[in-house]
Amino acid sequence: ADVDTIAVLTPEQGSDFGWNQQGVEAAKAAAAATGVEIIVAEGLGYGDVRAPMRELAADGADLMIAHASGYNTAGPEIAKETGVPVAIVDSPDALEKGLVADYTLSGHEGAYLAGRLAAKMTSTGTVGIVVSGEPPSWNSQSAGFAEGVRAENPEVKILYSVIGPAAYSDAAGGNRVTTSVIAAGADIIFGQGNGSSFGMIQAVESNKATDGSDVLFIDVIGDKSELDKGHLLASVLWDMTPVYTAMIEDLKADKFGTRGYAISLADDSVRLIKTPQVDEAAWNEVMKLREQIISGDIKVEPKFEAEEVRALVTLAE
Amino acid sequence: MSASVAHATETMTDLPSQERAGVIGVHGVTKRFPGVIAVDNVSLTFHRGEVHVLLGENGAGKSTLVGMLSGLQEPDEGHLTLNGHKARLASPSASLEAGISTVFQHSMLVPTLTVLENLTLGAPWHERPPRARIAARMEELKREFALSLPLDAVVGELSLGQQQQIEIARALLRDSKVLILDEATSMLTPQGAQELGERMQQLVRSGLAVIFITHKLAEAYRYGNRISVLKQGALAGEMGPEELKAMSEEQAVDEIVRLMFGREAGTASVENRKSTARDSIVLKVEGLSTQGDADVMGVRDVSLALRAGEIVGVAGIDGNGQKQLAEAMAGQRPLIAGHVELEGEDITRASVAQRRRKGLRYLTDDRLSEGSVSAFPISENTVLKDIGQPPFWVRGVERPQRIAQHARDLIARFSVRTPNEMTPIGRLSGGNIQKVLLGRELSGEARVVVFNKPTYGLDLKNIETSRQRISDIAERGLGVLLISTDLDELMALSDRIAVMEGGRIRGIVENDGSGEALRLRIGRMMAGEEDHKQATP
Amino acid sequence: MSSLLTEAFLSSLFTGAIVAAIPMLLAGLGEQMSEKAGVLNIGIEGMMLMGAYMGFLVAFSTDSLWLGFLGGIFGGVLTAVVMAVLCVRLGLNQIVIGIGLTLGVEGLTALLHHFQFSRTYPRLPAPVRLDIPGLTDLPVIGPSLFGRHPIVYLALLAVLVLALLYRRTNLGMTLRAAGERPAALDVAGGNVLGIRVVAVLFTGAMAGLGGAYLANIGAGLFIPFMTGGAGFIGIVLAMLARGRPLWVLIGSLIFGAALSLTTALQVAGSNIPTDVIQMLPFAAVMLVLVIFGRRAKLPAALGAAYERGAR
Amino acid sequence: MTIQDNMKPETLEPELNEAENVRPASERSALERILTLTIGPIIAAFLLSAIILMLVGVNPLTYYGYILERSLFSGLGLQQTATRMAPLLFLCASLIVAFRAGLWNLGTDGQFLLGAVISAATAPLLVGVLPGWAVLLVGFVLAALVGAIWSVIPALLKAYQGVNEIITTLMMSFLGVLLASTLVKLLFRDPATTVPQTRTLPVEDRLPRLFDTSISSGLIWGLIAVLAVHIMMTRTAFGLRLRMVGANPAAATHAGLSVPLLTMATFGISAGFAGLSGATEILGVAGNIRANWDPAYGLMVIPLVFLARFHGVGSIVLVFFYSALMIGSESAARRLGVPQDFTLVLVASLLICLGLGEYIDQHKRKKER
Ligand SMILES: Nc1ncnc2c1ncn2[C@@H]1O[C@H](COP(=O)(O)OP(=O)(O)OP(=O)(O)O)[C@@H](O)[C@H]1O
Ligand SMILES: Nc1ncnc2c1ncn2[C@@H]1O[C@H](COP(=O)(O)OP(=O)(O)OP(=O)(O)O)[C@@H](O)[C@H]1O
Ligand SMILES: [Mg+2]
Ligand SMILES: [Mg+2]
Repeated sequence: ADVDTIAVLTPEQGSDFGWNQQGVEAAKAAAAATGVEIIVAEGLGYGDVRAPMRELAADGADLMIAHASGYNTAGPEIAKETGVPVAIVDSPDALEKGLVADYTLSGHEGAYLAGRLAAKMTSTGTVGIVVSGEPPSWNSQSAGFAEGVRAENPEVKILYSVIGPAAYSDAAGGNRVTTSVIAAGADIIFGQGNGSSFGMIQAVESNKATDGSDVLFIDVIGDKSELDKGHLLASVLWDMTPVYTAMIEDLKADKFGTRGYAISLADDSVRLIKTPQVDEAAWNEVMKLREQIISGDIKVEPKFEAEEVRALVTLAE
Repeated sequence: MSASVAHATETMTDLPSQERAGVIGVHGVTKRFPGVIAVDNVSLTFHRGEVHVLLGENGAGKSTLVGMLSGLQEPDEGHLTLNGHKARLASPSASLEAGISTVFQHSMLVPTLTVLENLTLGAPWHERPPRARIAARMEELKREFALSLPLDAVVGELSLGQQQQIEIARALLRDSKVLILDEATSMLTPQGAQELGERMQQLVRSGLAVIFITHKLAEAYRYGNRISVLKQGALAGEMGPEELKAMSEEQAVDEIVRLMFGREAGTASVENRKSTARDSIVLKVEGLSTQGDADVMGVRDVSLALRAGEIVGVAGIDGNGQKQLAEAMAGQRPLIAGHVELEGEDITRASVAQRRRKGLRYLTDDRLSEGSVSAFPISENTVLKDIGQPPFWVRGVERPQRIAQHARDLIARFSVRTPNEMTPIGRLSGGNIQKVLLGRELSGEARVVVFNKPTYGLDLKNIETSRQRISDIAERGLGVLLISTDLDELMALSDRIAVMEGGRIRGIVENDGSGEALRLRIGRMMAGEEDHKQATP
Repeated sequence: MSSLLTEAFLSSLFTGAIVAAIPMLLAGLGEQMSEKAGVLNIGIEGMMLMGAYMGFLVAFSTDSLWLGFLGGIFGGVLTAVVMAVLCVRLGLNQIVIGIGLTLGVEGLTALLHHFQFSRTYPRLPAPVRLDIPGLTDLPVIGPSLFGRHPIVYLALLAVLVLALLYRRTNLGMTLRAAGERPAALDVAGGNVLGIRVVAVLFTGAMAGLGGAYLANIGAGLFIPFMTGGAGFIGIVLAMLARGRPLWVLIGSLIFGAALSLTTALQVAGSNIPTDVIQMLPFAAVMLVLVIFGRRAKLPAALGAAYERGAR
Repeated sequence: MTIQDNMKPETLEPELNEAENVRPASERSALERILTLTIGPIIAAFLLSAIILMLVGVNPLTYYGYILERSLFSGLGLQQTATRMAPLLFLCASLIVAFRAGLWNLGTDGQFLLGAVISAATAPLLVGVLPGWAVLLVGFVLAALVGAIWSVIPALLKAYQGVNEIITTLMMSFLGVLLASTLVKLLFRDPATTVPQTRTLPVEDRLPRLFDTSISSGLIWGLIAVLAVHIMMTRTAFGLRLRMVGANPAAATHAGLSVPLLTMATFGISAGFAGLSGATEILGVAGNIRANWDPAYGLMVIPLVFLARFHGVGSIVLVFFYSALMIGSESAARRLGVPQDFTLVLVASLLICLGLGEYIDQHKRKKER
């Protein structure tokens, strides 16, 4: 089919150093790579996205990337209504030839590596996972991280805490919860949140671990290293450019909707960012582990359920 | 009593003549409110050493005038003078600074604060409460005026009489030049009123000017040195000290009535109506008790029987369970014991609406906050107690025409003064609201009517028509229970008078026309003495 | 359950309680003054948010946390001025204007944030802490109670100062009169509108400071909608505290503890689903309301505009 | 607690009647009043918002023109606007009942979401079991019930303990929002998806669309709800009872009405409509509900209903206006880079300017006499 314009729809502004920014930038990169125009519709919220989708369809988009799990009911419906192909997330079973494709993104492999790294570098023997909510993609990373820690050193305690209601923008809540987790002994925090991550980082910067050492932070999805003040240990970076590029090419080749897309360590669409805070030796070991995962020597299965995460972290007896 | 009258007319003479210019005056002041000219081009001067009485029927503009003197309102036209100089009183604090202290018609105390705090009210917020100073001043007041108040008591817990004393004390505490008392005797006992009268005389002797507003004409004559009468906002007449001194109380009262109403109002009033009681008992209450609490007194073991055509008065000092008794009869207040029978039928468990449909009506004493919904038009107010009933509602749907017609009839029958039936009832004057409520209670098949203070706050003319209506109702064969704090009213209308004290009926006496003796006997019962010669039919 | 009562559990509980309580304490103290004076200040959420925005803006552009707090106070007061003019001076409906103000500030700050910071997400440096030698080293409560930013102690001091002001000066009485019977205060020579305006502005100042705390200490940056209902909690605290600053403190600590308990329970590895744990704080407030709601005696003139001589 | 007496929404109304009944024709012309009361403030609000737009570097004319074009002057936009109105209309119905009866139901968000959750949880399961209309009916009825149930605690506390409903409904709302997402995650979750959301009601089983458009027929039901409520409150005995309780509970008791029962009824009806609102959004548009979804319409609708002075038709007009604004600004967010949050600024300016207009009008009338 002819593809001259694609659209990407995000719930928040594409400047959040996270999910939205990665989505928008990848879509732009993919558009540039495949030579198509792009319409960016950001900040649409988590509500009813049907209105903007109809409008984008009417404006001539040939593919709409609905970049939020909240859009995965509306997406296929609008695709059927307007005939414009839609890509949605987190719905592997929703494929429909020529109309609906899915890209399920899970950074669990990257998170596993981050967990291995954290377990190597903790001095208190405790690490923390702080999340603003429990969507599947975050659960899979929390689980991956916990598995990594376990695999590296079963003695390390893993504290887990969800911030709470309205938590996506609750920066102060992120700070509060992270502060509590640090007070409970964690010296490395694996944090997943939108606005709230900034609060987590603030807590990491302003609290000392219980043994007096600096606390470090592992971020996800985006790259906040330009904001870093010496506490960022790593980030599990997601690069969706390969995914979107493949989608556009499939669409051009009339194969859209016949397969799902994913990100993985293998093509660097999931990778770990290195910062000056990383211990060189530990990093080299982790990179070796990366090879093992790619080669299949180490298997990391994605786990999307919150219960599965809780089963992996340290529980009270 | 004659002693104080003598005082009253003496004080004038030895004042220096320059004082005659008046410490405060109003000159050609006019004040308008939507639809009314409350004060209409009035000029008055108030002098030191004088108790200047302002008289006038309800709505004549007395309180509005007071409002202008106390800085609550500014005149639309005309101006004020202080010591002969033109002045502006733009706020209550300006008025207080000018030395004018006011005791308002409606309580101006904060019920949740202590007496001391109420006395301090208005002081700069950053200062510490001047407890010692106020306590010392209160001591002086105690010596001079026998005013004694518990400084740390919470005002809301004191009696209305004590509260009025607080307001008077507050006015006296400020070394003021002018003291305004707007119906300050309304809540006092005759005894208290007389004390206040003497206190006023004491004050004017020390050089103050006192402005005194009352509806009781005898008080005006006894405690006043000068009387001004307002009528529909305008000055209708003035009686100077000499003129007053020359008249007897009766002559003065006649003259005032003429000025106020333009006719001899007092004469036509219902003087000891003839009993129209029949034999059949329409309402019987036995052993009725209600729950009391911190704020309201419970009623204990009240028994009463009411015959057709009979008026039974309920006397008592306000707050001794009268209102609760009325509410219990109307079905508004749950009983803890006893039962109520209407024409032989037990209605103890009947709801307010059921009782009403059976012919038991209750006219509340609280016209504004209980009797009416001020934002609703008169028409809706006339049917508030019949919501959902035909012919005004058919299967729950309103018939606006029917209601309007009904309201227009009622307005005509009870000569309610209003632009039309769509006017929000809150806009009417107190007397006219009362007429609407009366009309509401009397429409349909009434058998027994409980009146709670039906003439409270009305002027002479309205009191008179209301009493006539009550008497007519009894004549038509209805049973009437008349609750009132006004003994004269009870003695003029009732066949029998039950006296309540502390939530009980202390006794029921025949109104045998024995005048002063009966009054004394009732007075003793009101004070809590049991009457042993209970007369039951 | 005994294994829950570890040092880790307790210190995360205490730490979280204090951190969470401060903004609500400030908001509650501010709201309390408005409510005493008869103004139901529903706009407090907006005042907090404006305080958060301005607090951050000033702190960020001057590099001074203290100036930032002043900025937060300014932002709160600025919003409160609108409320004071519309609801106190002009007598418009307090609830509707309050909701309107909150919505307006949410929109405005989100808009400004979008154009100013959303590409860079600048953050403030970590706040200094006032370590109190000796005390800070106490186990469990040491690091949580002591060793916080000085503003925390100022907030606690405000409780004391307000309690003294209410008790020892005419302020408490004047406020109560304005809230109970404004006409009585007026005719006694007091200034009803004046004291109400002062109370509303004070609410703005405290809410603004609370917001600035959230942004500058709590998060280190401004995020749209970041107050997330803290102002509404402040209203509830003020209503339940019956005019006493100390009760606002107790209430905010209880609420803070409930919030923090949700974290502490998770950190301790409790197996209750987090969604259920997170309902705890609100369920706690409802429980308090069910048990004590009746005793939340509110000023008689709360919510009513005062107009001299009206009847 | 007497707070209710002062803050009763009902007490704000009398000025209206006054205007109708008492003003002689000779005073300021009707035109002048319309200018100060509506047109003036609306223009002022748009100007105020325009200044803010200019401050952030956006041309207000472009922006407003764009909004109009996108939401009203294009067929697609108008359809979207109409669809967006449906849940808001049900919320108006909810608030009109509460406000006219003197109760501040500030908890509609929680009631809305729980209504939405129950309808989303049940309707898809009933497809095929019951005929299509019955599925929808069951969904709506359950939503109304659940919404009403969520108001029982505030209602009981208010009716029998006098506890201020502002705080209780607000708290129950926070709690309801959390409970809704917990229910989705733990109880009603669609096992076939990884994302926590309920089963989806197929498009063809939702409320039918109007004619050949994408407008949901929820719009019609919403309009009916608002008008029915308006008529109930102004024309029936039951409505008068509720209004009387709202305007003066002491008088209501005196007239033999059971204030507690009527209070409970008001809460039930109001919260029930809020639940229905949630159901229209689900059964009409969304088809399912996701955990943590909260459009927070409730707080937004309060100013609208207020600006309409609790009048049914007025509310409909304002809801139309607001929906157009929402649809237009979603579009403008993308084209002009102005976040949708700007609509909040616009609504707040409107509220403030209309309030000021009313004040000026009252002031002028006072001066005139
Ligand atoms: N604030 C006001 N708004 C509207 N009308 C008012 C106001 N104050 C007074 N009035 C009206 O002005 C007129 C004069 O009232 P005022 O209170 O002065 O009478 P009064 O002589 O004190 O009567 P009363 O004996 O009943 O106390 C009345 O018709 C009253 O209704
Ligand atoms: N809130 C108000 N707004 C406008 N006008 C009012 C208001 N309150 C009272 N009035 C005016 O005041 C008059 C009634 O006042 P008030 O209740 O003092 O009368 P009153 O002296 O008790 O009369 P009556 O002699 O019939 O008992 C009405 O004519 C009305 O026009
Ligand atoms: Mg008067
Ligand atoms: Mg009167």
